[in-house]
Amino acid sequence: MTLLLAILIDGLIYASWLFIVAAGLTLVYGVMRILNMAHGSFYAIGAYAAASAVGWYFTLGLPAWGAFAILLLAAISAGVVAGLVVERGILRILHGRDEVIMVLVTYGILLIFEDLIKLIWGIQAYYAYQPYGMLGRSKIGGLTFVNYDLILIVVAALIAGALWFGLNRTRKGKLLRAVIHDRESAELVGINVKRLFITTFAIGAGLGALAGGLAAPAIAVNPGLGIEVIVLAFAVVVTGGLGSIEGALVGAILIGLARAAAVNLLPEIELFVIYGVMTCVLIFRPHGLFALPTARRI
Amino acid sequence: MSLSIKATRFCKHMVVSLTLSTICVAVNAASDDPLKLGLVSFYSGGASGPVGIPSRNGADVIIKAINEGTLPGSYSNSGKGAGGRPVAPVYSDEAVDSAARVTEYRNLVQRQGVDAVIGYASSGSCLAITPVAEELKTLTLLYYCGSTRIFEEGARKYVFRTMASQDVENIAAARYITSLNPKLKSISGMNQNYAWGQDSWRDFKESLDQIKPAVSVKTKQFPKIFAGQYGAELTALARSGADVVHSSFWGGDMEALILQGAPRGVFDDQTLLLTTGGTAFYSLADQIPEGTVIGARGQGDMFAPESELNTWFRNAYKKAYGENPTFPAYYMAQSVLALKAAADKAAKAKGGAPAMDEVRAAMKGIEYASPAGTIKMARANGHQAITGVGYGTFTLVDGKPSLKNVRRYSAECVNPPAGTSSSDWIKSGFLGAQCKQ
Amino acid sequence: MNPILEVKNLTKNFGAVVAAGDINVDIYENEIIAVIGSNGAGKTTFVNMVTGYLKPSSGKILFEDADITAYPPRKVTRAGICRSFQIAQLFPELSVLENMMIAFSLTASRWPSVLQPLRNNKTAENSFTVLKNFNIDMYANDPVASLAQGVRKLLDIAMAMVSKPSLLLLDEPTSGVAIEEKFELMDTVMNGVLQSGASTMFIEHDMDIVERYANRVIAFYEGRIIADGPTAEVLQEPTVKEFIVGEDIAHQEGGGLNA
Amino acid sequence: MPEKNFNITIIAATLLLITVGFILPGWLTFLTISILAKALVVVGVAVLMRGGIVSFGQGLYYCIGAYAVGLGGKFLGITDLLGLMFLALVAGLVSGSLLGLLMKRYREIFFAMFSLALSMILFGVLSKSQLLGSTDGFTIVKPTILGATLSTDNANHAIYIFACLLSGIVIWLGQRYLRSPMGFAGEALRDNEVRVEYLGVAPETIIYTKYLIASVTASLGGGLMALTLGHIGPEMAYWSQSGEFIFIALLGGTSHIAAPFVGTAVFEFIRTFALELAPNAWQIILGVVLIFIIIFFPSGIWSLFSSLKEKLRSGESGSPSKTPSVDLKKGDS
Repeated sequence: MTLLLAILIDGLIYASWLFIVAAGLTLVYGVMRILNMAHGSFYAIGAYAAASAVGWYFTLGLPAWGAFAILLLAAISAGVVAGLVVERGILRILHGRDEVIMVLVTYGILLIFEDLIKLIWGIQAYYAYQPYGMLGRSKIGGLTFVNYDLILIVVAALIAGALWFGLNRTRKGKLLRAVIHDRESAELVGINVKRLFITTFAIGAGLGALAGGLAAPAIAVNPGLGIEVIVLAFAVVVTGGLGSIEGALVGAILIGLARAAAVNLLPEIELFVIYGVMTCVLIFRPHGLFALPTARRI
Repeated sequence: MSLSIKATRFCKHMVVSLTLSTICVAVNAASDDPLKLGLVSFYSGGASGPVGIPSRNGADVIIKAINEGTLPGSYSNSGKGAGGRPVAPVYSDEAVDSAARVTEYRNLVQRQGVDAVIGYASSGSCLAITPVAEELKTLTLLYYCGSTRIFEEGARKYVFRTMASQDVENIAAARYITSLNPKLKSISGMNQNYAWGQDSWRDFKESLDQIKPAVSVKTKQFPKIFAGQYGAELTALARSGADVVHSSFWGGDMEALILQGAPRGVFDDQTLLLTTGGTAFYSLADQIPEGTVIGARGQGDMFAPESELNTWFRNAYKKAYGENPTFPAYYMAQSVLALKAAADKAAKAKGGAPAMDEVRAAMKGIEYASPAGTIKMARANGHQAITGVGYGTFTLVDGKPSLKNVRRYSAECVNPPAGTSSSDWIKSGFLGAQCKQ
Repeated sequence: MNPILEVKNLTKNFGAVVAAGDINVDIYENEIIAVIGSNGAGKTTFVNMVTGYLKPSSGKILFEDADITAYPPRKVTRAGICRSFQIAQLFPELSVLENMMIAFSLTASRWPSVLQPLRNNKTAENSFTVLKNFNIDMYANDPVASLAQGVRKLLDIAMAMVSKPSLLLLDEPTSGVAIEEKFELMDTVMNGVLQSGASTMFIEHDMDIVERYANRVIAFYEGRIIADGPTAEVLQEPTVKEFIVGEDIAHQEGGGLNA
Repeated sequence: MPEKNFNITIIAATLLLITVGFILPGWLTFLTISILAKALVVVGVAVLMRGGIVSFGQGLYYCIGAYAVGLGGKFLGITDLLGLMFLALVAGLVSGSLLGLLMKRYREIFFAMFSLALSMILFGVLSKSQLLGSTDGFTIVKPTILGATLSTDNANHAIYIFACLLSGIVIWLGQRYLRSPMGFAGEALRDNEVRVEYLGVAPETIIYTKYLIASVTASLGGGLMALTLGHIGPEMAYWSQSGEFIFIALLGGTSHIAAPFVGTAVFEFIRTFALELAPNAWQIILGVVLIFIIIFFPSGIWSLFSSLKEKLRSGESGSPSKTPSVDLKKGDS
């Protein structure tokens, strides 16, 4: 029983983190058809911004809870700014190029950010651990969890809900969905696709940075952070179905639970369980679990 | 148009520099000719912060002092330079794939004409570089990597390692933990899923089997290196309820393990044993669980024995970089000093600037002073250093990190004797170990 | 005489939408059939099902007495049914001649040769012959991307003819072509097709073209066949006049997003 | 370019390279072998790219080839250069023909991601196998050549000559392939899969062929790299290695079978000097170069050569000739 509980809770916590990283990635892909490797950089930028801002905040001697606001604010705004720079500076020029070419363009951006981050923040690790322990811990079925992690599940659920609401219940969101389904027709009926692109990319980058910011309190923020996370996020969105928010959610949960199960039952296979899940899904559903409908060509 | 002109100019420049550097190789070392030294470590990627950059800083501090002749202690009368030659460093990043590492090594030696190479933090790099160094007949000092295979897979002529192999710290860990907790019944493992983590666990487990045969293993976790998220592993560790959790995590991963494990109280009733925990000693002082056992690969940093050289090194480093030298800095310093000591010894014997072959001969079996104590090149036919290892138990004293129950294991106590492979020695029950406390 | 193609109770549903419902058609040798119907009437869906691009929800397709219902497009092609496309399906980065030569060498074998050169005198000759038949040999070395719409259409059909089909399905051969060039284009197409002796079915919106070239007309309306018979008779039917002919005068050029 | 000219060029270039080998300094010999080895892998990547398919997991076969050589020496006792390379070839062929059955169904980003997953699984398996040295890998002894044990220098030189010959053969065969119906079918497939299908050929057949070619060249490249490095490890299958191959393929361009060789040489040049120029920030240089290439030279460096050739040709004849040329001169996008 505790075993099942452990797998469930650990799996969900891990899935929450994965989902927050993957949500922005899949959103950007859905709208812009860009599988953005630089998403890993946004994650790293968010983590660095959050860690340095939180560190600075605690030197001020203000009430500790304010650190959460600072953390979110720093991560998201850093991500959005970086996202805008990337979209305006590079991606816009290459609008409409082959999808795989765009992967490589963003790979180049990732490489550039890797070193830029080092030039900005240096190579020393940054820590922002105060918020992680501040919320205390809970005992569930004899197992101790940090409340911060449990709240991460709630945050992920909120993000999923907000994205669902935004896409399905707001005017802008409906426009976005129109673009996701058929970009050419959307352009024909006069939707300002360019503006939607930049909005989407900023939101995507903000989400990526938010994920980094939320992860920052539990890790040492070090160079190389972004590269490690991006392939994981790829696995999630490809498993779930590129461009699908539901897919990212289900993919994250599937991979999160599979990994937690592996760690608790058969630690030897942890290294390939994520790619194993992805491979199994792709064998049976070549376009992932929730594939976007493809437009008919003839 | 201007682009192509620039491109042509660039090419010309490259051709010229290629030719020049080829010529450089041909020129023989004169006495005031700088000793060109390749310095390789992780200057980018996840290992740059905890390992590569402190290493480079450590090298820079020592090289500056060598060239200015300001080294204290036993080096105080050794004059400027190494064997009379000023040392000129050339840096090269280790964070490339192994083909490129070998390419860059060859570039260093054959194109840039370095006289010796010091470097390599990853055992994979060391194993790949070793045969090439032998092939190119170039003095190469491995400063940090731990694999026991480097000297066990073949006799080396040009490759030295100024650091003890990684089995040593795990043997010492087993000794320390059993002396700390004589009633030890069960252990768990938390090691990164690559050669370093796997080998560390194996050596620790096998050593423990010799010292205390009935200890059971509750769970062995092997998360991916740089994974960063250890929630599930920590749950598994918490559920297993072992007495001790052995971990060879290093750098950011090790810190994340502390940051995630401590608030959950996983290490409240299990002792965390960090074989390379020293790098978190200052930065995460208020997060490291009380009672955590900390090692530092050899005797760097907080385990470094008091000496004039050590005090000087700490001050010089702190003055230059605004922080304490962590143990990678110590081990790089240790390696550069090996070169200095051997070159000086050879120069003294010759009465002039020695050739690199003479430096190499002098290095065999040398015993020299370093900020981390005296280093003896005692194993593998004088090519492999043996060093003592320190372990201690973490405690906060008035909010400041400190160590209690510190034990320093002498080199002869935890290093296999010359001619014996590490695994044979462990299986023999550490035959011939000399452990005076 | 036996029909070469028998379509029995063919149905295709997309969710709740019936794109094609209970279609029964027999096609005989030497027929030239026009398929008419407004946009979304199910004409292209029908062609797509016969050529294996879409799987029917139910029903059967027999070609020369073999059941080809579940065949993928390449097997349908090899069985002897070829088609052209509303939007010409070409290899835009290659030249016209290369397009033709690829068509020849791919139809020659299911495993195209790996080491023999594509360009050889025999293939080039064959390609030129077909290009001449369709009056586009002067474009042989032009890249496809530079061609006018009408030439693309002809090349598209010429490529379909390479495997010498016994049934040819042309999906709106004149769409996208200027109105004054339509007859010239159809003349060229029919000239090329008649030489091969294939039965031909073409989808067409222009009733003048239908009247001039078809000897039989099938009329689609909302996924069903509402009339099938000799050209003159069908075009005079009141339902056809009401639902299709009248409408199509208004929507002649609206074929871009046909279902 | 007529067939004959091409054959002569290839033979001449191979012989020239072999001759130059006698005067090259050691580091350049080694660098050339590793350029040739990597370029062999990139040839496969480029062949796939010409079919519109990008493999983000070509490191899989690079690693399989290397381990075939390593294990052949370690466990089967094969020491000869040719024997070991034959083993690499067989390993690539067998694994490629099996996995190809699976991969041929995928396109675009899914092909890229699936190939990445497969190579990462191999990386994981090798990282787990302590018998094979885990992530540290293991050392390979210098091979014997036709039964003769040579000194290290001579063995290196023999490998060099072998690498030149192998590259020459691969370029020759590759050019024949690209000019064959199957080769053109690849271009056709990238341009328009629907049409290919309606010409009666299964797109899967075309992709399978490309996949096989790519897995064989990659494992040959891996085998060659193993022999020259003397040490192999699982990181050869890591995704970033595959990313590098794609980078090089884009850099060189895919319009000519020899483009990957130029691309690899330029890449090594840039990487080496970036590393020397800025040991802390060389990734910025690589990233900028990558984006620069994609924006300004979408057909790779090779397009510089072909446009130059075009200019020379049109300068000679006064006007662009209208005769059907046998050369396939076109960019890739």
